[in-house]
Amino acid sequence: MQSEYDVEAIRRDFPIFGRPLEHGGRLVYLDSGASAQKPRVVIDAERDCYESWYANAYRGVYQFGARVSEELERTRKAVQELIGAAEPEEVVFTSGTTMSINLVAQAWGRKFLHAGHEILVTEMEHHANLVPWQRLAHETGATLRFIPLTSDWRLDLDRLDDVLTDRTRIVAIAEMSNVLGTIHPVKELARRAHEVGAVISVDAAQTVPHHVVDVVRSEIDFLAFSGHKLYGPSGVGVLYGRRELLEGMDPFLCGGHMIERVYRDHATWADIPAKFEAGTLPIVQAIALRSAIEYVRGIGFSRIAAHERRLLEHTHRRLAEIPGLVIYGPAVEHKGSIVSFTVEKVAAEDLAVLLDLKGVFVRHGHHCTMPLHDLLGVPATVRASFGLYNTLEDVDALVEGIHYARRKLRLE
Amino acid sequence: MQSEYDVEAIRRDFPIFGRPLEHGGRLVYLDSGASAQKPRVVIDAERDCYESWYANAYRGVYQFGARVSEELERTRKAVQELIGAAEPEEVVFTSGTTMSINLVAQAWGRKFLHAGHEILVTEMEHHANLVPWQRLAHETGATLRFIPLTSDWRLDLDRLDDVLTDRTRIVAIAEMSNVLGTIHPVKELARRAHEVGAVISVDAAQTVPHHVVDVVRSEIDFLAFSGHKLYGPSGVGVLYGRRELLEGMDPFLCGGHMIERVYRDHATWADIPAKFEAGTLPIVQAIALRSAIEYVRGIGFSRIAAHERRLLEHTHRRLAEIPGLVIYGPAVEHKGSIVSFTVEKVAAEDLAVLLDLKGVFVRHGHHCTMPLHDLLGVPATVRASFGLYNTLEDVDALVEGIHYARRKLRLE
Amino acid sequence: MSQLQSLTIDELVDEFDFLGDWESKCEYLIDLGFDLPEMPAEAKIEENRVHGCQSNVWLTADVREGDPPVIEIAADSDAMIVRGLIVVLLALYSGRTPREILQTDVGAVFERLGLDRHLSTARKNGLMSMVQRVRRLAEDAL
Amino acid sequence: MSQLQSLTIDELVDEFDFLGDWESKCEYLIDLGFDLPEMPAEAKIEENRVHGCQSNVWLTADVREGDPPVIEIAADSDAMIVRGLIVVLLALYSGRTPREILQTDVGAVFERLGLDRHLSTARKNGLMSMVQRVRRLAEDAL
Ligand SMILES: Cc1ncc(COP(=O)(O)O)c(C=O)c1O
Ligand SMILES: Cc1ncc(COP(=O)(O)O)c(C=O)c1O
Repeated sequence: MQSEYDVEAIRRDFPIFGRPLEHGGRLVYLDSGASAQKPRVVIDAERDCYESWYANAYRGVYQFGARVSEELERTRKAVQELIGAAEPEEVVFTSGTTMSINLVAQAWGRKFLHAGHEILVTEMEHHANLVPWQRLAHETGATLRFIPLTSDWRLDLDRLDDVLTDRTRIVAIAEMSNVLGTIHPVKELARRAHEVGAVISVDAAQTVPHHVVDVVRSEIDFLAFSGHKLYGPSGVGVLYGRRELLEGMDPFLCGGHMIERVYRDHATWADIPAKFEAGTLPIVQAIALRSAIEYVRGIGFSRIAAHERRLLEHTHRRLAEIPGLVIYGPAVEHKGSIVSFTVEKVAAEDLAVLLDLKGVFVRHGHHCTMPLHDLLGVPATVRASFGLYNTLEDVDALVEGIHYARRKLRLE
Repeated sequence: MQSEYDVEAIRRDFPIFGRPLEHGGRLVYLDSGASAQKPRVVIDAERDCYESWYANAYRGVYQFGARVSEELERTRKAVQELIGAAEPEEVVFTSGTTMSINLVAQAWGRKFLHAGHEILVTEMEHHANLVPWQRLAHETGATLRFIPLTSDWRLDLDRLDDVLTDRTRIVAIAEMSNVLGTIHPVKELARRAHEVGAVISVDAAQTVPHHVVDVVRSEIDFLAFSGHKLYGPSGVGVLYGRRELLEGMDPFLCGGHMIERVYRDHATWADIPAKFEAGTLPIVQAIALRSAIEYVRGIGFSRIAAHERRLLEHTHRRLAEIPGLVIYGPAVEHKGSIVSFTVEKVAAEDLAVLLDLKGVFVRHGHHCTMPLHDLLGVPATVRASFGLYNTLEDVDALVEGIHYARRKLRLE
Repeated sequence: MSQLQSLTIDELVDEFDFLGDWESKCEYLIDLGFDLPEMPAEAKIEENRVHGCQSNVWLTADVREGDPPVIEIAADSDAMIVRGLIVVLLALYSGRTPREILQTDVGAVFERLGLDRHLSTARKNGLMSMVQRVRRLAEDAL
Repeated sequence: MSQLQSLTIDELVDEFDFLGDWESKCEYLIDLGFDLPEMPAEAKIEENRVHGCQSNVWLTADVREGDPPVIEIAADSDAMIVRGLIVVLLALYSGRTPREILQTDVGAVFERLGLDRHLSTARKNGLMSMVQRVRRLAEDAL
């Protein structure tokens, strides 16, 4: 029994939607794919820690120190439950998706990859899930290969065997494209990867805010995401790794807490997850991340997904009105709530600037996917991405804004 | 003309000192060396950003995005001024000191160090400034060497030439020891390092909260510190590097923003500092770090240093009353406001637990300096470290607490 | 073009003062952009590309001999608002002597125009890339 | 030692209930610690070290033959509060059969004692290292 999705009530949980814009008007925030706004519970969780029981973690026996350590471990458990991991120790706190992926590439990849091995990615990866693998390939002599795409911007699984072979050591893929919105079947990819003895590393930066993720059921080996896209604080992220893999890896950052014993000229490593958590963590941010997780789960992923699906359908329908507008990506049923497009004779930058004048905040550019934009054949797109607080009126404001831009650019 | 140092007024700037402890009593926070408490201006800066103009940085042209980017650049300038750097581009945001040092070790060290080269450190380094160099030595074949120490825990500069030779490529040293409090003459070390063609990397985690740092005047090549020890948020840190060095280095993390152009199988790098700032930064934390810097500079380092010197002298004087208490480190005039000690027949853990009962928060253990504790010949010490908000009464409470612990342990 | 060429910075400052808010200024920049003649396709080559901009920008500068010689600038972009900013730059720089160009404080002008507060860091960097290129050409022509 | 050995968990629970706040409990743990006999120096060897504790902890366990055999535990630490916790563990485990040991839910006991809320994660990890070692010895003796 699900109650109505009361988006206005949800918006009231986010202080930023209660503030008027500088020049008046309503905030139409369509850049949640870059970073999401924060509900009051998250902002308050940070403040509460700073004002009442702040200390460093894992270091002091005194009350505040103990409290901070315990709150961190509670977040670790909350993340474990969020992503369906088997144990909390498989959850590593990092500074974000980018660091999580670099950690896998360096601490796993440099140890286990050699010339002749292959790394399988796609051409629609965010630079965070491409450049670290490019570098790893250069460092190890391994080869980077790309999963063929269909003409509607999905993976061409019929041709997967061409590139997924017994030379493949790792499949590294974003579950959801941050430009096209395409959602890939990671469970099937995981199965196929394991069949050839490869591991799968999933960039879930765009997935975790929108869908249920279950690493055990989907047999995912590594999974990375950022707190700030999940309505949590900036500065904190997560790497999930299967225990066996994490235990077999070298550390990434070296320093305090990640050691068991340090001698003058060498050191031995702590157990996971400490082995990967050198130095002072983003303590307060990690703690407040739990509030974000609880907030999102409190609303419920199925309701969020249904709401965002409505937004997405409305967007596709209404954008179709606009002459010369091209949406990049597959049909609505194969994608998440991201819409990237161009408008004929309108530079992406002009459109973004003119939309901003109307309080409609979208992103333009290559969205950290230059190779994808090379494929699309355009230097830049405009992207509208949705969060659980967006409304159908937001979409209408976007459409109105595009008409305004076209008028100013003398196209209407 | 300096006004009185009104420590009670300063304490009122920190919300946490206005809260009673769970079981009543006054908070005696003596663990600022691990992490400092936060003034209201810092907490409010974070909240203001989240509530009024939050967005991702360097990505959107819309008002919030532009504001966030500008605020970040203002912090970069504030850091530049704080440490006396020549240009803001020499300031790189990281997740903390640990990451900053790992960045230097990996992005500079792996490129420029070879077998036969030497890395010069001390035996009193924090693991964050030791283990990364140990690993670099293993990876490159370089050798780790140690600056000889005097019997009163200072550098034995008369014997520096024994270890600082034309094989030395880098001198990596914490300006202030996080256990002994020893302050090292980094300006002289820099000069000597440069004479043999080496660079100097300074771990300023413990320095920046207490003293003026001037990288240009001291001719420091790399400098690392953490926001959370400087009364700023957790999750953000800084690496300073001389332009020429940063430009010559490889990137550390790969991903968004650190690139100029990404092709399918390789990429070219952005200019500094972007080259080292892959992915979403700890945006809000970096912005609030500026408030911390302004707060500390508003009080003034000379006044802070004078106040902390009074605290330190009072502590040394009063701890001398306690039978069997041994302070590790040099005389007061050679150290900063950190006091590590043991009490005969009192385990460090017991002392920390019993002090906690009296609301006195200290740290015990090896403080991430195991090789130093091997030298000291004790498994653990208790450490009291001071911040600008501590009072002489805090020191007295510590002394009372130690007496209480000795009574409970049947030593008085 | 001739009409554009005759726009002076003082006229632009007056106009921007009159317009007031950012929205009007922005719309005016776009209108200015429409008046900028397109660069011929053969000039839009990699060599003339200005890097560091969010959109494509091309810029050429020629020295018109004379005593003293002056520098003629042409530039183009696929973004109309950038074309508007190019018009401002042309008013500042085009037809000036190298020495005049090097003495111009472009930051102060953008402040007078009230544009500095509204241009994002990225945009400012893009503008500065154009300015750098013009200044470098002026130095070479000294 | 004999007096200690006779302390039961129920008696400890009663005592801790009576004491109320953490300060009193903590002081009582220290008093308990004073009653724990020291381990002979020759037993304080690396082999008997329990890792994962913040202080040094040593623990030995011997199987006393009988029907069924029971396990005798000895342990020591340089921290008095840890010695107090060792007394609690001994009350739980020492002189018990391997099966009894494996059936004991130590977490529940620490909750009944009201200690769980006051022991830091690090301390709990240290305790659990001791518990793990006892349980492993019990499994071997099954
Ligand atoms: C001297 C020194 N270096 C490095 C560090 C590590 O700093 P962080 O944990 O913030 O990375 C610390 C703090 O613990 C320190 O005291
Ligand atoms: C698919 C994808 N991967 C990785 C990232 C990088 O995340 P972050 O910048 O938080 O490290 C992003 C966000 O920009 C993303 O959309």
